[in-house]
Amino acid sequence: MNFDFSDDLKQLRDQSRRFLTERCTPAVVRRSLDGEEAYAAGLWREIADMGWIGAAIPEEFGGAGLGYEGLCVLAEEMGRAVAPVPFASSAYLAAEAILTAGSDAQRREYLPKLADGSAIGCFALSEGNGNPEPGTIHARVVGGRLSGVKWPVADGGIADIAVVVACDEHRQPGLFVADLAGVRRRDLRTLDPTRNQARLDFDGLPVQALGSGGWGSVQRVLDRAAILFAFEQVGGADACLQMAREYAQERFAFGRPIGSFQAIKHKLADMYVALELARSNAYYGAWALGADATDLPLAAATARVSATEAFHLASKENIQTHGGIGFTWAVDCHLFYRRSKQLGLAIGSAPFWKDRLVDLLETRNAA
Amino acid sequence: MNFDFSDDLKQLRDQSRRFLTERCTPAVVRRSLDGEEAYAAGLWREIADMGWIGAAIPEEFGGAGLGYEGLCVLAEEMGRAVAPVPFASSAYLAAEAILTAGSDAQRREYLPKLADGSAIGCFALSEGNGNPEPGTIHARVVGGRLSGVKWPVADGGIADIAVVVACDEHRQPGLFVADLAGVRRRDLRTLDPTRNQARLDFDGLPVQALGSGGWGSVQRVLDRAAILFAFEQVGGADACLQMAREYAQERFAFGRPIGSFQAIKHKLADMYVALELARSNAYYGAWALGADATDLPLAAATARVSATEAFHLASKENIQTHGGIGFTWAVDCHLFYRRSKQLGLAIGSAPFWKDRLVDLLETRNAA
Amino acid sequence: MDFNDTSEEAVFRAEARAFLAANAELKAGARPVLRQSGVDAEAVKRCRAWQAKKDDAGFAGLTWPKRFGGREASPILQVIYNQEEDDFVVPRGLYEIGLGMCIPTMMTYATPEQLDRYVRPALRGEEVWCQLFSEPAGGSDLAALRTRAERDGDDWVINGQKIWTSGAHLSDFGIIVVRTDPNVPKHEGLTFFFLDMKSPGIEIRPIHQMSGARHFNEVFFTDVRVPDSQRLGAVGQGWKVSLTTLMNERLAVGDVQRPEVDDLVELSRKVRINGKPAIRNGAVREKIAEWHARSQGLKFTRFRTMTALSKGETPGPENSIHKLVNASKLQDIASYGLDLMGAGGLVVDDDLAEAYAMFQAALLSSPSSRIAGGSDEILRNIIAERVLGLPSDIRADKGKPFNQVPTGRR
Amino acid sequence: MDFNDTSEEAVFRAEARAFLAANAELKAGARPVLRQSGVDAEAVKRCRAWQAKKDDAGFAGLTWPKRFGGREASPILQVIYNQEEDDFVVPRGLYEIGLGMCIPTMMTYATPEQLDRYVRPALRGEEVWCQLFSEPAGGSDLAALRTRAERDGDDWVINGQKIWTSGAHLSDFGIIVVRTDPNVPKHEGLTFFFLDMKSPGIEIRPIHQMSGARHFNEVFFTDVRVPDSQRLGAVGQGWKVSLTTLMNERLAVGDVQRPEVDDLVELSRKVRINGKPAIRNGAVREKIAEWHARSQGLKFTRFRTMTALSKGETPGPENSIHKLVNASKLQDIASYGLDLMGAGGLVVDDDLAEAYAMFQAALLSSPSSRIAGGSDEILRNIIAERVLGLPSDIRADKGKPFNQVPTGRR
Repeated sequence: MNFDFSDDLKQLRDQSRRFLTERCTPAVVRRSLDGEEAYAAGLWREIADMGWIGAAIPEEFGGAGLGYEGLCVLAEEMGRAVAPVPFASSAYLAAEAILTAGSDAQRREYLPKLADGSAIGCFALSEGNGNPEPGTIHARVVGGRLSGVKWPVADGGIADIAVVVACDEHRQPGLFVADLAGVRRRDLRTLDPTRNQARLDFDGLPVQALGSGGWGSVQRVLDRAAILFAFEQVGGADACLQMAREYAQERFAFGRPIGSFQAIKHKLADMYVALELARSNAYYGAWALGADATDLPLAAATARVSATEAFHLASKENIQTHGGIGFTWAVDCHLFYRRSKQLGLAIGSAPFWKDRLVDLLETRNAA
Repeated sequence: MNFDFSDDLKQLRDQSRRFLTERCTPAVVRRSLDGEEAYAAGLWREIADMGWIGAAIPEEFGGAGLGYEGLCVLAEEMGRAVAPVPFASSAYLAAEAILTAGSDAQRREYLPKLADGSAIGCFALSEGNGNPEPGTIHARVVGGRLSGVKWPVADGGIADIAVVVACDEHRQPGLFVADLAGVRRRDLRTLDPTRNQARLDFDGLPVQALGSGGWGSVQRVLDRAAILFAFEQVGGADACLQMAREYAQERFAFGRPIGSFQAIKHKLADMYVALELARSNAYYGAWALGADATDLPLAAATARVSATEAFHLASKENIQTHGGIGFTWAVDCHLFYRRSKQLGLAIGSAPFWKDRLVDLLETRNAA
Repeated sequence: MDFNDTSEEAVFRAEARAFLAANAELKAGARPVLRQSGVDAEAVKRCRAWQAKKDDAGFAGLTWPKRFGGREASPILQVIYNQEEDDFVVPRGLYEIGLGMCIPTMMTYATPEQLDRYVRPALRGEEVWCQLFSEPAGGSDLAALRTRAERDGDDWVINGQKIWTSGAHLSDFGIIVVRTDPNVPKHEGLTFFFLDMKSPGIEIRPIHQMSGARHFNEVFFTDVRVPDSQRLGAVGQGWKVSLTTLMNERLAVGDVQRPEVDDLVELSRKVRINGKPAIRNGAVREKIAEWHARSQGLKFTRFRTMTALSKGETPGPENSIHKLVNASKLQDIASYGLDLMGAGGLVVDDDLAEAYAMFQAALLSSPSSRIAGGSDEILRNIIAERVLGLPSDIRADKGKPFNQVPTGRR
Repeated sequence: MDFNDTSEEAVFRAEARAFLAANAELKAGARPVLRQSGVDAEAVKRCRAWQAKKDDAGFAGLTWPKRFGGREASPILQVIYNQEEDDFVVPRGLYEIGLGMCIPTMMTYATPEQLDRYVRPALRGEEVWCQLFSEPAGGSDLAALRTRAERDGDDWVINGQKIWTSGAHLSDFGIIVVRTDPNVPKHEGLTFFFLDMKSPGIEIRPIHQMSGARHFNEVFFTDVRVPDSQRLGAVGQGWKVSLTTLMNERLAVGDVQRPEVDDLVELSRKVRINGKPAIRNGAVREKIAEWHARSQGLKFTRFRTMTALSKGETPGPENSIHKLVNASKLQDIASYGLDLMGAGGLVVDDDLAEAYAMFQAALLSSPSSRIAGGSDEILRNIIAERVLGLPSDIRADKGKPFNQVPTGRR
């Protein structure tokens, strides 16, 4: 038993953290925030060249073959840097869906492009409000052609390839893959402008089915992605705690650092506790992902629930610790607060994962 | 509009507080805690003589005719004093049930005895675990005779008269009244030994129906009682806050009063906030009770939810503020902690009233 | 205890209702007014016209002295008016600080001549006032302000910077507290003035908030001259005067911010969980119940305060409870509402967002509610010390000359 | 990262399992052991027999040096043993303080001869140890202790009172920290000893807790003589020695206290809401999910600590997280479980109460969990200051001679 990342992966973590600190500065994030670019294309190119996007894609499909733990390490750093790139959409969702549900031919067709960043992937699931449930899927594929409306689709405005959740001719929801060339898209205004979100209107787009796994294959993609999202959320929460900690040490009120007041101390202690619990649950998820463990779904739901709570708490209480300047546009606190909600609502929000967690717990206890 | 008690009622409050401070000391409460007496019979006699039990019973039925606001004022003081007497069972439940649902003859038969304390009333609702719902009632009256098992029944071991919730011959639950002479009873061990709780085994006891209001008449009793319970809970919460406040001023650590630390200050501020919200909701309930307002049920649920939360918080954080001695038998903190749970579980616990609150909110908004 | 109107109250309520019905649009069905962005020139015009109308009808200064156009009415009538006004869409946000904080401070400290000059135009909405207290280095430690004023003949000369000044760019006058002696402990070296916001040397820059709003400003002072006749209270007594202002702040009725519990109820009927309306889900119901109990508790707490006021009692620090409870509740309701929407909750586009995007707007504006006008932490301190009488924290700056108190890097 | 056993670990796990299966009853189906009441003579016998058995089989001091009968095994093996033992009903509670805190402190400070004398009997369970730190006036301010020791020839003479001493009445030896110089600041005037609990002048009185339990004692010292040779560390260095003990306390694995989340799951299947099992209710599910996530988070946090330990790292103050999270969780689960039972939840009679009345027992015992061994508030301070590096609070007693520090009326 060994419950820590290997030295190689710790080195990857340190390297990626250094790289992102240097290249993914707040100024870069703010270019997307202010609408100057839909995503940090230059940064994306560099990330692709380092093999990060394909970290968990086997080498035979053009990936780096670092395994899932490597991807988890990178996800945490993406969260820490509030990176304005389609990493989650391409790597955790589109590539994973094709890898887990696609045929060998589909893998060969799509994964190399996703891995080297020459194509951006997205995962078109939502059709407006509501969490991921089979009954919410009205998009439909008839005769190999997809019709329906998907929104919001993360990175839908910049993606080349979409994995789409739609119903087949028997009204059973499942996974499909398509090139997005020519699809009508509209960028959406959202809480977190540092990540592209779009509405996609499909009107007879030719698509291929990704396997025949039905809703099970959709849920499998969501479960696996939940662990990677959890790492990204842990990274964001950690960054917030560090920001709050530094500010509390340097800002004085009543002649003393505000971090010497118990109100601030205990707030930060609570952020720390939530973060550590989330981190530990994410670690177990990383192992389950790498080992394809039978309790991966429960591990994923647990990691997701903890991580969403930790990032939400850390991002809002980081603002509170900063006081007045914390809610200005100029200070970076709100970048994390926005990202926290974006990550928390993607692939199902907290109530959805809590309900699923108990479903899985009931199944396990019944076994 | 006037949202405060009248000067007369404030005087009643001050008098009853002084009386209970003197006669219902912790030593008196501890006689019941330690099992030396099932309830404080001497105190009960005095309370009866002052007309408190019948405060809201009209004079024509032997009451004091002080109105419901008077009973609310007294309820708060009973909570503050953790009084070990069957006040809630007799005054808020049995007498109220008979008054609201009974015939004139039944009122004349039972209310004077309850009002002058010569008979103790109880309300036999629960049949084991679960909250008050029609489906939980299995006790049954056939041919005017009651069979079934009720537990726990607050003050069931010391009561002379019971109002019983049971199904009629058509399996519709409703209210019945009976003399308890000869009924098989067993005192129960509970979380709060300062209030008698018993199991009653009915095996053909002759009973009279109290009206024909069905479950509606049961719920009406619960709604009205919820407001009175809320006052008792507010009184208990207030006492806890005062205890914590005094201790925090007098106890030193690290060379200063513990009340000068923000951890303690903010804890007490949170207790205060919960208490004030509960008190204000209880006040509205008092008005609704006196005016028999149409939104009494919603006012009752709201007051009950707030008051249960406030007393639970105040009683547990009072222990925490006291530190080590707070969890000893010798210090009085646990009297309130026990009573808080007793009051919180009686007549339906927090989840029950929250659910009912939303039912009523939905009905109101639909109107 | 009586929730029904007395006959006098009923007459007044009918009068207020009639005035509102004749002059404003009912809220029901209207798009909610979110206090998102700054007040623009159009909005100023609307506010001004509405305030004049209110004044004409005698509803502007209900509880104020008759000599200033008030009615000297019981605070209960103010509650009744507010209850009625709450059903209508009325333009707001321009006069609250002036009428709620600045003018009441003037009434306590200004000369009769000054009151004759300034009170009526303020009440009529012809002149706008702002309040210049906070500074970048101060934050929760309000009295640690550094903007200084030095005596020069009959004038004082002000240099320094204020921050978080609502409506500075729209204001004609302001009240300000400044340091006139840095060599004594912080509370003792302050003095209070009112000044003309068009004075030379004042520069105003709006602050861009994370919500996108620009309510607040930074105000820079460079050799701004204020006549000594505009001093309020004695030299060195500025803190005492500030406390008058702040006490009035606590009494000011904050708008109920949307989304409220009823908005969540409505949302819960529309969005679905496991194929059923969310309001059928136990977790959703529990949260609705808890927030409803809190909202009602605050509402009736305010009624208790108003009853006390109408008996001549002075409202105290216990009024800190309102902002403390409301701000977090707003943030929590906003966040939870978005959770119920799922991924769709991210979207703020007008044609797609649920409920006019009010949940999203509140997510971004509520962090400022938990800080501006006294942070959650300061409000808990106030309750603990001033309501419950707990001993104050150990003060590192106690008795120290202001210029010798340690300061940090930020 | 690997959750599977290595082959060495698998062999060890099988060995541990075989030992336990041969010597203890499986928990599944057995009545849960609630640590309600004090350990009686029967229980002492069972504890002693079990400890000897464990020692015979080499499972008592897994990570301890071989010279004391240990295996010098990796902390991971300890985790594995604990995992396996957790499935069985084993008698516990008598040796945890001695083996977890007292003997490790002895190992750092006692002479080799003393270790030869005391370690083996402790490990075998033949001698019981207790820890005498807390005092009535101290509370969270542990170092503010007043029990004094004065030098008299080769002995020290101890007078004063300790409190919250678990198992004092069953103990053969104890470790104690006392004040040897009240004229210097509080941390500087302390000295540390071990002593014979049967020494003349020691009086032990059990403390009756609100839960009914009598785990803890008050211990009174009247002219109790302790030889200087039983001093651990230098005179005046008692605080430093105490910190060694307390660091070991943080590492001690607290029993998982029942009810745990799975108990709530089981309860939720039995009790009904609106005619359906409570576990179908969204509010119940949400709470189960949140508590499950917290329980698992703690479990895996401990695995991370054990991994660090097995790499030779020293466990630090971050281990305060366990008790902080667990104690409130226990109280909340207990309270919520009772809410689900409704009025029936009041009853603790054996034949009527649900789930062996463990929810009721936890309601009454959890308040002490949130206080004993470091209150919630102190644990948050430790995390803030020692893990996150935030500056310490202003210390009113800093640098003051102990006998000049202000004290209150309680």
